[in-house]
Amino acid sequence: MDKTVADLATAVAGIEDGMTVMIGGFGGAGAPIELIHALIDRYRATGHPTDLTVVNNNAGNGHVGLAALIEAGMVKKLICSFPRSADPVVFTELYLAGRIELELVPQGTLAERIRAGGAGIPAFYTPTSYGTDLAKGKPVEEFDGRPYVRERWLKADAALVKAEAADSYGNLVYRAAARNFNPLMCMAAREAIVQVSRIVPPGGLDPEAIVTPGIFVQKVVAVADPHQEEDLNRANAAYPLEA
Amino acid sequence: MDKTVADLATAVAGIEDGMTVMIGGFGGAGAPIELIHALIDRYRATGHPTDLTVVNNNAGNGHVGLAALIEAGMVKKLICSFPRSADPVVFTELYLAGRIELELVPQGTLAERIRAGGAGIPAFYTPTSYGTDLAKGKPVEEFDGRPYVRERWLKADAALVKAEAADSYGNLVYRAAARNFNPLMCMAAREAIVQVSRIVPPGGLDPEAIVTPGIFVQKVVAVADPHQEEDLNRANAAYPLEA
Amino acid sequence: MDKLSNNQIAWRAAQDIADGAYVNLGIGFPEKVAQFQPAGREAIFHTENGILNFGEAPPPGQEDWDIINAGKKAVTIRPGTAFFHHADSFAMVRGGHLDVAILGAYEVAETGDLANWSTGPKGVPAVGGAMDLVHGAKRVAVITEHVTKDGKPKLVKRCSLPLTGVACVTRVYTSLAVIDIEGGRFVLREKLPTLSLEALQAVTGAELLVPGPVADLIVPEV
Amino acid sequence: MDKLSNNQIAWRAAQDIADGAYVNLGIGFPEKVAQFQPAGREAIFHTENGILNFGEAPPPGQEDWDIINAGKKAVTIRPGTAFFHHADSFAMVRGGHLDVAILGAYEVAETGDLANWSTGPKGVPAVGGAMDLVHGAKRVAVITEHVTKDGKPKLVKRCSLPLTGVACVTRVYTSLAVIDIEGGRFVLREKLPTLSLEALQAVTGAELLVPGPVADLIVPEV
Repeated sequence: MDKTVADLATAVAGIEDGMTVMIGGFGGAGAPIELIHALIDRYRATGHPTDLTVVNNNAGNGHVGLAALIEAGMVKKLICSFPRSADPVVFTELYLAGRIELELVPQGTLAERIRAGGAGIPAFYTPTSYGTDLAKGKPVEEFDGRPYVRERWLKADAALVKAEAADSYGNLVYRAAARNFNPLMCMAAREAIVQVSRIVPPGGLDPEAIVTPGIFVQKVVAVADPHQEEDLNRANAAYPLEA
Repeated sequence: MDKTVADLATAVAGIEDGMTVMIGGFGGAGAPIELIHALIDRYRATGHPTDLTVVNNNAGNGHVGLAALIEAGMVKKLICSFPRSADPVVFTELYLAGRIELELVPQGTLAERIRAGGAGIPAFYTPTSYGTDLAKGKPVEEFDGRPYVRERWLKADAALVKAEAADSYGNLVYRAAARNFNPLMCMAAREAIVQVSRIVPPGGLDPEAIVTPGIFVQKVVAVADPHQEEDLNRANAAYPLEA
Repeated sequence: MDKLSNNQIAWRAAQDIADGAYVNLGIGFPEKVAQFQPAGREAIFHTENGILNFGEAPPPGQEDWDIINAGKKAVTIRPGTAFFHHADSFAMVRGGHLDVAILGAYEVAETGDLANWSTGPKGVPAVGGAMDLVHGAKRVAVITEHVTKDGKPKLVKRCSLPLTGVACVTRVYTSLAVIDIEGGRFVLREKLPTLSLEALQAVTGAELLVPGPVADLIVPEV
Repeated sequence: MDKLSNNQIAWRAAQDIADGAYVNLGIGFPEKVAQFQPAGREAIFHTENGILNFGEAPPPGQEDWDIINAGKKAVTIRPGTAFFHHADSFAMVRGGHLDVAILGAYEVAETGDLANWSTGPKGVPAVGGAMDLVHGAKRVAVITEHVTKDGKPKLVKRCSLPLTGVACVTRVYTSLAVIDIEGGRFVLREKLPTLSLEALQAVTGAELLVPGPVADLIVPEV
């Protein structure tokens, strides 16, 4: 039982045209930059995968990571809560040109829909968005005299996730607020693909402190010294990165 | 900001007649024996609280802890998944005599209803119990061609919880499978009352390993060397315990 | 009539668990399956009360009562164990993350309906995690005696006892046979070599389809 | 017309935060409130992206970009900080566990409706956590200029911009006044002492009720 794979290319090999791919991170924190770049590499070499539906809190920043994935033309639709950033030019231009679809979801509803997808809950009610444009067309029901909006689960074919450390069973721990959506996306994806700074042997993680139990993880790849999106953008980097 | 209280009597002082009280634990693991016994002490001294609705996975075992609470006549209704045990005589006799109500809930649905109560989700759909006696009277709806049962959140006035350690902010860590329902009940109760083996100063818990953030906790009391229900029952103990 | 022992039924069920599979074993009889995992194949066991990748029972006297399984029996941790709360645990169950759940049964219907939680209205009802486990696992299998102590079929056309779940069981390992449930019908896959199809049908409460070869159900003494 | 500075509005809002309160500050202007927490009263700040009890911004150059707030600005941890994932974070929000959420506004209606996420159909829409934060916190307060840059009322009878939430705001701290929302009406509690009620009403888009005494809104230079 060993979920580690040799390299980034192998890790993302199962992602195909038209798939729904969840990508962890909140802005740059917890963004699996190297996995995203490996997917772009494959697209540049083979023309695939394309027509992806991507689920992320944001829409990328600058010209690396998710922004680079969008810029490469691989993304058909984005499901997110906040497609703005310090430098959102890539998404903004495509969106205003009508060349990328957007499903805007309140952040807490996005998190809960993903968690529901992972937990086998096909629908749930939330007070969030009641009476707003984002509730249009959704069933509304009163409970205890208060109105709630019904929301559906969100699942994915694959998730690209960044964690701090894994054991070979795929048990994961994260780093600070880089946790964010990552544990939820592991739950909701058929194939959770995780980049970690280090892989430890079984027993190398405190069983009390594991955030994502290995049952939610399918592939783990080591990226010893991952890029931080914020640093890349402050350096005005664009993918492919200069050596 | 210090949520610690001086003693067990103070910890349970806010629980009143007719309240809904969640009690953590799965069998004896994670059962807050000392908090339960403190509640029984108050009842023996004052005749209150009584007519309680208790939420627990089980119905107690032997004559200590939850079983002793039931035996004292303080419980009007039990919401649980599995009211059987090695020695369930207390609940069984009252139930068969029609002197205690039972709401039987599948274990995963019980957990999810409590989590929903804590997360502000008034209702959700689950495949569990569809087509069975336990789904009778509940709304059913199809999603993606599969039928699901709608379940409501579960909230409580108070929760009695056992954890391993707390800081003064009420951040909690647990011990092994004594975790079980405890973190969920902290979320779903207006007042989460927690007994811990040790209280550490702020910073004494690893922020990455905290299972229950302090926002879900209202009172913390130290019980340095708590009883384990299994040990008490193997010794045929009954509450009040012999000195 | 020749029949398999409980250990032998458990052994047979264990042979179908793939390397790396996540497995939940119902409390009681199904717990035996863990003992017979084939060499070289690692199963990772899940217990509803919040442990993944637990190990076997500790020696008597060395129990830690905070490390128990769903049947409240003491187990042990291993390198790679993870703890989690009940909502996460049932997210694993309901969310389809388990590869196999192996459960006991009072009755299994040809429709895949399972009755294993209640023998009727008397006594104290108790369901535990049974109704959750029948949903979500990629494969829900049952291990059971082929007939009741009174000799009545446990594999039936429609369950007479309160249901645990509808159309959830896909394979049944009995003391006499291995039977799949496909399209709402029992499909015979293996039977004891000493047993005729007619004799097996006679103790089965619904028609056994035989669309393909029936293998001999041969199990070592265990 | 005299008016409070943004810092002064934030200062006034901070005075109503009780010792031990759990507080979420919206991104941008509301973040200022943290600077003015009264001495001797500890507020515990929550950020949607998974930190409870974070501290102030680190010195420039010492940022850890894994320790950020919802506005993606670097913050710091303190003794007692906890990290958690987004579903747990919004369980805190939606589940009613926050004592106060303090948000910015484009418009607030006398009904308590809030519009603070969209200025209309052009550009890229972005909502973030705004629609979640208006539900669940025990008290949802708004801090805002009393009028727009063009001098139009931001406190209105009905919002003209897309709503963030319905009947959610209970108190508004503006550059001119402190106004509660009760029973679907604006109730004046405090106003700048130099400002007449008539002058305040003239820049307010719905009737101000004055059922009790109106205190002077006096704020230090901060």
